[in-house]
Amino acid sequence: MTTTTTELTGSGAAPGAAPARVAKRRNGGGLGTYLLIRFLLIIPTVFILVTTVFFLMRSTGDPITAALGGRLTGEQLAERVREAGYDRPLLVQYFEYLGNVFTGDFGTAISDNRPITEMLTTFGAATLELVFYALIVAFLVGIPLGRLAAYLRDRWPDAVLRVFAIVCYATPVFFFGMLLKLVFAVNLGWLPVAGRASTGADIQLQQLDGSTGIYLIDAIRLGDGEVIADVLEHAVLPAIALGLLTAGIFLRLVRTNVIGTLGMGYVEAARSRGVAERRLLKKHAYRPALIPIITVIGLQVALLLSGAVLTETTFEWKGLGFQLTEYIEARDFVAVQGIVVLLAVIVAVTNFIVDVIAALIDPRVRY
Amino acid sequence: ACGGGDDGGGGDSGGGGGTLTIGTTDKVTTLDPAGSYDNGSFAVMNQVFPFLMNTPPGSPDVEPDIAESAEFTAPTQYTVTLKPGLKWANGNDLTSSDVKFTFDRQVAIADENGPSSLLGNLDSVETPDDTTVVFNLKSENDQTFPQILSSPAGPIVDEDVFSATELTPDQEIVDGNAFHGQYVITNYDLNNLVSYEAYPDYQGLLGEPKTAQVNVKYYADASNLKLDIQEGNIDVAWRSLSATDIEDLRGNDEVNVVDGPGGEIRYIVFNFNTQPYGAATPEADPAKALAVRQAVAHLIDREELAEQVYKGTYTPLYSFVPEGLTGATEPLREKYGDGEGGPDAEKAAQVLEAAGVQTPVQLSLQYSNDHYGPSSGDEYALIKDQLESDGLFAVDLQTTEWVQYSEQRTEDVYPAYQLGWFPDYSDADNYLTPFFRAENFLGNHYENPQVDQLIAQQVATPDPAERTALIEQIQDLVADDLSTVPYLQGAQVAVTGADVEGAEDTLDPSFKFRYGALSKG
Amino acid sequence: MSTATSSEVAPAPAPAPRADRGWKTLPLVRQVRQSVGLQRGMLVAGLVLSALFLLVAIFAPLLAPYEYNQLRDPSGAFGAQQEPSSAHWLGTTVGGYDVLSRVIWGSRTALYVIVVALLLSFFVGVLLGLVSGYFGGWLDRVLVVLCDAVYAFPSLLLAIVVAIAISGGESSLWGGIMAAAIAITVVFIPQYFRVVRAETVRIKSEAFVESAKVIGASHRRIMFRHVLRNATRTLPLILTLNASEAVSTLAALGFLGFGIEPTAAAEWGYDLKRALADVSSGIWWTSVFPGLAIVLVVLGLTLVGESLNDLADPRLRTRRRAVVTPADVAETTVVPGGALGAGPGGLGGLQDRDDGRRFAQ
Amino acid sequence: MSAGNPVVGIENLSVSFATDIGTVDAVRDVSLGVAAGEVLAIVGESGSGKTVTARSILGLLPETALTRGAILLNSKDGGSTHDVVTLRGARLGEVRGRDAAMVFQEPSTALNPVFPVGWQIAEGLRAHGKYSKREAREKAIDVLRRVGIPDPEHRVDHYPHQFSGGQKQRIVIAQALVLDPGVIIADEPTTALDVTVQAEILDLLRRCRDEFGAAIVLITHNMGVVADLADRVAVMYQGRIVEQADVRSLFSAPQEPYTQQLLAAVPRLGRGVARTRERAAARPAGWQEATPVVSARDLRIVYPGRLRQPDFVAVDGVSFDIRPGEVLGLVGESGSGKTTIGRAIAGLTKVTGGSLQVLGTEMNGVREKAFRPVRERIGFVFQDPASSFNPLLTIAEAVAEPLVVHRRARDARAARPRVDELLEQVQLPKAFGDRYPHELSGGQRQRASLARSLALEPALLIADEPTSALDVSVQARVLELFDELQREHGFAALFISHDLAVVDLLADRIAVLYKGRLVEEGTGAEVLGAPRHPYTQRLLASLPVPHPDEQARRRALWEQLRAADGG
Ligand SMILES: Nc1ncnc2c1ncn2[C@@H]1O[C@H](COP(=O)(O)OP(=O)(O)OP(=O)(O)O)[C@@H](O)[C@H]1O
Ligand SMILES: Nc1ncnc2c1ncn2[C@@H]1O[C@H](COP(=O)(O)OP(=O)(O)OP(=O)(O)O)[C@@H](O)[C@H]1O
Ligand SMILES: [Mg+2]
Ligand SMILES: [Mg+2]
Repeated sequence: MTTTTTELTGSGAAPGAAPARVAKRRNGGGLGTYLLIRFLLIIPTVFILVTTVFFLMRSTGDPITAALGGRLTGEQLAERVREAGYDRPLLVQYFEYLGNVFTGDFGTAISDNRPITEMLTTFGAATLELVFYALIVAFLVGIPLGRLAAYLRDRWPDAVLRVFAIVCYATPVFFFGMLLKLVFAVNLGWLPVAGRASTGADIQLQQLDGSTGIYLIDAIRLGDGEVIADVLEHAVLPAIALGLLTAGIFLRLVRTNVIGTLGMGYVEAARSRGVAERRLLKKHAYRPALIPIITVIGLQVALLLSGAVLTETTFEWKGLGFQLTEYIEARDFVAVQGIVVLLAVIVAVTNFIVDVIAALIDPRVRY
Repeated sequence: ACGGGDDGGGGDSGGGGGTLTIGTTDKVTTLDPAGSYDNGSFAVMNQVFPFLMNTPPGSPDVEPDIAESAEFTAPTQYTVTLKPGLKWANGNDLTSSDVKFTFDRQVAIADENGPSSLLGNLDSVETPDDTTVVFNLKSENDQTFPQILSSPAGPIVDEDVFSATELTPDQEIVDGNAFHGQYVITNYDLNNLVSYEAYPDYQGLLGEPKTAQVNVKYYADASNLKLDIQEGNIDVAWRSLSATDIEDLRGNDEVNVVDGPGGEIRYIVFNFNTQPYGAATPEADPAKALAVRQAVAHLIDREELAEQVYKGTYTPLYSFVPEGLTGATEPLREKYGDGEGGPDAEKAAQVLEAAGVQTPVQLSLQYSNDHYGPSSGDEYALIKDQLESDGLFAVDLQTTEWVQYSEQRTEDVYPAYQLGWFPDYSDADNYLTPFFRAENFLGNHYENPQVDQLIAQQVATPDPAERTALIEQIQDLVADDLSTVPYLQGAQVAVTGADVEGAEDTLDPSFKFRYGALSKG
Repeated sequence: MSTATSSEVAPAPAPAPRADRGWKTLPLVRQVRQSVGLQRGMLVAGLVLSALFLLVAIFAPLLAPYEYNQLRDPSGAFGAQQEPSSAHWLGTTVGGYDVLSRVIWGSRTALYVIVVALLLSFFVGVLLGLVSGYFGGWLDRVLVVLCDAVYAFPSLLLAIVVAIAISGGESSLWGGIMAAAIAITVVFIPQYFRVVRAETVRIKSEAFVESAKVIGASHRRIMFRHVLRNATRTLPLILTLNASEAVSTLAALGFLGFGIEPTAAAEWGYDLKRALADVSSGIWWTSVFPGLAIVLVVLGLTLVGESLNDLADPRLRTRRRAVVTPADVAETTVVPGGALGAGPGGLGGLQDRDDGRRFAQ
Repeated sequence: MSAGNPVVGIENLSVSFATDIGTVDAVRDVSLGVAAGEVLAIVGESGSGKTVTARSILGLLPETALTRGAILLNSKDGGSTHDVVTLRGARLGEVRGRDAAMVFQEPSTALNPVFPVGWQIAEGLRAHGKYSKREAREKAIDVLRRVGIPDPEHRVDHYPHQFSGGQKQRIVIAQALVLDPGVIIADEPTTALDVTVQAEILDLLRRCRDEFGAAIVLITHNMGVVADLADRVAVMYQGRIVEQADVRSLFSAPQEPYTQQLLAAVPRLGRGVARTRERAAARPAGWQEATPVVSARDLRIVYPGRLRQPDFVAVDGVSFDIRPGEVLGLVGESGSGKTTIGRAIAGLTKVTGGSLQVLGTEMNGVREKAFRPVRERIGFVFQDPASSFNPLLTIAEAVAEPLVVHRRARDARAARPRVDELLEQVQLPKAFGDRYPHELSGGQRQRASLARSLALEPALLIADEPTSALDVSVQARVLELFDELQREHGFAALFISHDLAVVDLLADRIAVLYKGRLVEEGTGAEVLGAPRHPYTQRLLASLPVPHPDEQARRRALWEQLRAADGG
């Protein structure tokens, strides 16, 4: 929810951003070097985030008191805090945590004893599935409409589309989700209220050998048409809620960048040679706009995850974001910290991948 | 498992063939009894693990479950005899060795989320033979011990599946089929979906379950649970529906709302040192301090709190031991307010005036906004409003995150503050010992030697009638002192589809929701 | 009419940055005047919504029929979840408050949070960006990596973490506002940092900064007299966009339970969270109004911000069409989507051109 | 006027733009004709409407433009005539590129960075007919070869960034040529290029006409280019055509006062010789021995490479002196290191090797603190007058900055009398002090810039291409002013320019820089009259002079040189 608009500012600057990076890369030698350095940059990023999150979370006190404070007497509590090592100097704990994180151990939730890394596999798949659906919606809605808006620039359909885009990200996901549920699940009864599958389907999916956790894949492997339909039905509303949020941003992003490239000399040059307007839009302006679009879309991953937290909560989509709010509610700060750091790693890695894709698309870098 | 699609699409309302789907907002921490001490986990354990003692439907008191008999064979010796030939669902024998294993490991693991603290009075466990277990206790005649055997510390586990020294992962328990209860778990997806199947060899107190197959769906958001029960997607909705939802569902013909007494209570704690005129304040004066507490008790309108904030999902509480438990009385109803449960501003004013307290009394009142549900804010806004509306109090209402709250409340930071209590087992003692003995968990500097002595006495009184009398006397005494002012008692509410029966049988003061009691017509 | 009348007169003076042409050059007024057609429509719509928000926030005590934490009036308690009526135009909430009053008072809370968050992040971000961009070196590199890391982080999560860290204390009105504001600040600082730093780096290599250096001006003088004010020109638009973001972040925090308690202040996200359960029971008024309030405020502020962005960006700005008299219509050449960039000979004054460079390549 | 039928006929064209500040009339009542195979040059100062006229031929004006009049385009075969002003949509697309094609000023922006050049060339073909992929590719390769791209079979798949600036412009021209248009409109096709590259592009354009039979509309403000290529010239001023004539008569006998003025303002090689001699004569004895103001010995400036990239040596082993009161002109093509040297002297770029003495201070390893007092005695005039002023300060405040910084005045207000004096010296009205930079024209701004640099009475002035952003006529006046001020104040100066003629006009001595090395140094007469280094020779030969006959001779010489190079 929150990065929304600033990304947009970013998007204004985006067409500049990519070439600037390109320039840097070209100074920096080959693509290989660039990718290596870009990859190494993940480390400080993650390091900074781990550090920030650790100290912020621990500034409130130790997680045991947070989770169990109410139930135990002071002595019992102190005993447990001591056992878990939370009474040692913060720095000692920090370095220990750091060491653990770099060996892939993100800790274990206090409230239910689950290793955080295990959550990546159990809930990560659900989040991945949701994000995947949402991206489909976002791409299907945002990109064509963005192009349309750029094409019909400054006419009324453009204004309508832009207001639509803004409304998409001005509406809090939880509010929008609630309205969707009310209309489509309760009043019309077309779609299920929440969850990833109905009970029967859920049981079948779970008992499937070697289930991936991605229900759609599992359902297809199961080969039961009804289960597939059931899984898809459950995905519709969350995908729309999260997808439209992102679609609004994509729309705006595509519009801005395509208008930007439409004004570039090379489009003008192609126009001067009689290339038709439609083709200018579809090829000459769109392709170059794609590079900054992809770069900024990469930054949207962060936003998408923020949105996913709220969407998953609204629709009981049991993914990482859902789990995060659960742990927040339980004040299980070890788990919160673990998931947050996990998400940070995901974001850092995704951004890296997106940058690589952008670099590969950009011929200035590829050659 | 491809035979699915029994009643296809999205509306698989429990399915035919004796399947029941229950929705809940509870959360499971872990299946391992040593690692969890919460309602959600305990609810699962109640279906699938055997207990030595258990509460029969409709009563708060305990009886042998998989035991044939259980009794004090000496003041510090509690002997339980198991039924012969018990078997775990995986075929292992269920013997006294499992029982010893269970309690030894509870104590050994002492997990921070676990209930091992309940076993504080347990010294050692002996197994003279395969069916006999002897519990050696530290204090004599502990009348709560049978209750403890039915509490979260009590589920017996299979020593061949569980680890003696650490928590056993849920999946191992499920894979090991280490169950012996009305049900066994056939499919387990933590906090999402759990499927149960009746266990044919269960021979305990509860008998054969009425429904052979039960699925439990876990919800995080009560409104989703509500929508699903309303849409008929599930058969039973259990726990934590919001007050609004329940009220709405009451008006819905397609579902039944079933109420039962709840064990959860809410109360205001006074810190005897820092409350107005408290012992550590400059103008310390025990009489005035008592007058302030009494004025609060006079002014609180429990009816309004229960109705406006909780829409009847909580009920007014006029005692320290909630209604439904053996020995519960309502001393506060007569002693304070209009004598019929309502508030009385007049009396409050008189009390204060008689003690020479200047009004309005400045009272700092603290509550936690994140521990007792989202309605705490409304609850305390209303209490503040009630205390202030006659000009007797000026309340400085503050809220704190639970982490700090739980630290600061025992550090004498809060003169008066909110707390809630959910019992470990359904015995009146669980509402007395933790609160009113000299060294209590409230840490509010309340001390009444007589009360202290009486509490100690009732625990060790084997005769039920005698004990009940003592408990009543304690309540009366505390009602005079007002160490705390209890005001609400949670109700258990289950919502069932119109064709589901049996919910009322299990909504009893044992606070154990047993799926086996439910059936679908 | 300034087409070169003599070769020594500037081709098309852009409006002066200072108000030497009176009110017409005041920031927003200037943009409204600059805009045309639908772009102006959107800007004005955004301004109206934002102004409405501001007015409601400022005059909340006068507008709201009750206090935000009022549960009863002389005629008795309001009661919870009462339907809209003449006494409570928008009904009452689950906690028994008047919805209209809470919506109105909520604007004030939102405004407080916006103001505090923006002030904090503005000063910290701008200062850091300026120093970092100007001096470069290892500090700059560290700050850039730091800010990039924070920037790439899901901002809501960060806000949650910060809120957890801060709200450990009591959540009085200001405690709550500060918690939300600081949480938002932490998310915003990198944004200001990035923008100001990028601008500073760009301006640092501009000839006028070099000329100040050649003259021998001290770093401080260059930074504050020459770089700072030029580097902060795009900030108004970021400010508006961030303001809207602050509102949604505040709402999201409130929704997730890091809000301000109802007795301390009215907060839309909190009210919405509390109202979620109502919706399924047919009680729509408790959620729809705070929800709408959020949507409208964010919409208004975003419209303003985006319009400012478009106006500052020569590629995106709509220009007035040639004045067409009916007789001329047949002769008008319209190239769909065609646009002459504001090249050296184009109309853009210095100011527009600079922006153009920033947003273009 | 040549005999062929006109391929373009512009009749009473007027164009106006709607802008924030009202309607701007860019072109007023222009009538022009271009005959087949003819090169028509449109000249005029900046903003006179050249580009707008050219663009309107292709209907490439933005929506804010209102066009009146008629523009008749004849197809090359003479088969059809269209009035571009009334054409819309697809019909307009048909005409564009086929009847008239455009070559843009900036080759780097006219090429799409993400498509191979061959594809971009083929796009034009695709818009005007059916071609298979192979056919289009063959045609692209063919046209690339014809515009002189080596190894076109291979290069056709390359992306724009893989070509040099000159090659890019060739590709842009190829894009126009492949459609075989009746007329090519070239809007300042060489302004972004070095003189030596410019000569080659002009040569290519000539071949366009000769080999492809295209008429050319050439827009430029370089009179040398006009003399080199044009058959006929139209002079624009304030949106109108003030004079039209064939190239010889225009240069030999301009009719309109404006044209005369314009031609007079063009700097010509060799004019400075007399002046230099005169100045040299006026110098006191012993001047030769005076300590140089600037003295460079084996100066080496390296830009550190980033990320394992090799360092870039921008200036390599350069030695020169500037004596008091002397003007040293520094020329060289783009990227040769001129600016770098100027900046090093002003302490803006670090010296990495050798020695550079500036007013007695060694710049190699100098500390900013130690150098600050020296700054007082150095003035600097930047290339772009638009960006060298803080847009938020008034001219007076900006000019007062050096005075305030060096505590000659408490603040800008207190410095005002001195500022007014300075403005007067550069012939600006005092009232201009209260204006903001953007409210001044380029020439005025550059004057103000001079005023600022002179505020502290410097002993050394560094001028980095101070006139390259200005129109010829404006440039002439600024140069004149510079000369006057230099005489008056007697400062030593480093005058950087890429225009030999300009340097010749002002400098006592000229230094030629080539790829970071000083290849030649001497008086104007020595360097321009008898260049010794082949690069200087080539540079001189590629410089078009504003005289058609003279230029024809020089072109012959250049072609010789080039042939020799090639062989
Ligand atoms: N898109 C536009 N909107 C408004 N005015 C414009 C636009 N394009 C050009 N003009 C104005 O029209 C006039 C003529 O501009 P034009 O670009 O034709 O000049 P030019 O002769 O090509 O100058 P230069 O030598 O600088 O390229 C100028 O005053 C310019 O400001
Ligand atoms: N900051 C820098 N970092 C790296 N390389 C640089 C930097 N500045 C200039 N260069 C390189 O140094 C070389 C000389 O640049 P310089 O600006 O001195 O050339 P110039 O002769 O002034 O050219 P022009 O006529 O285009 O102004 C160029 O190749 C340029 O790319
Ligand atoms: Mg031009
Ligand atoms: Mg230069």
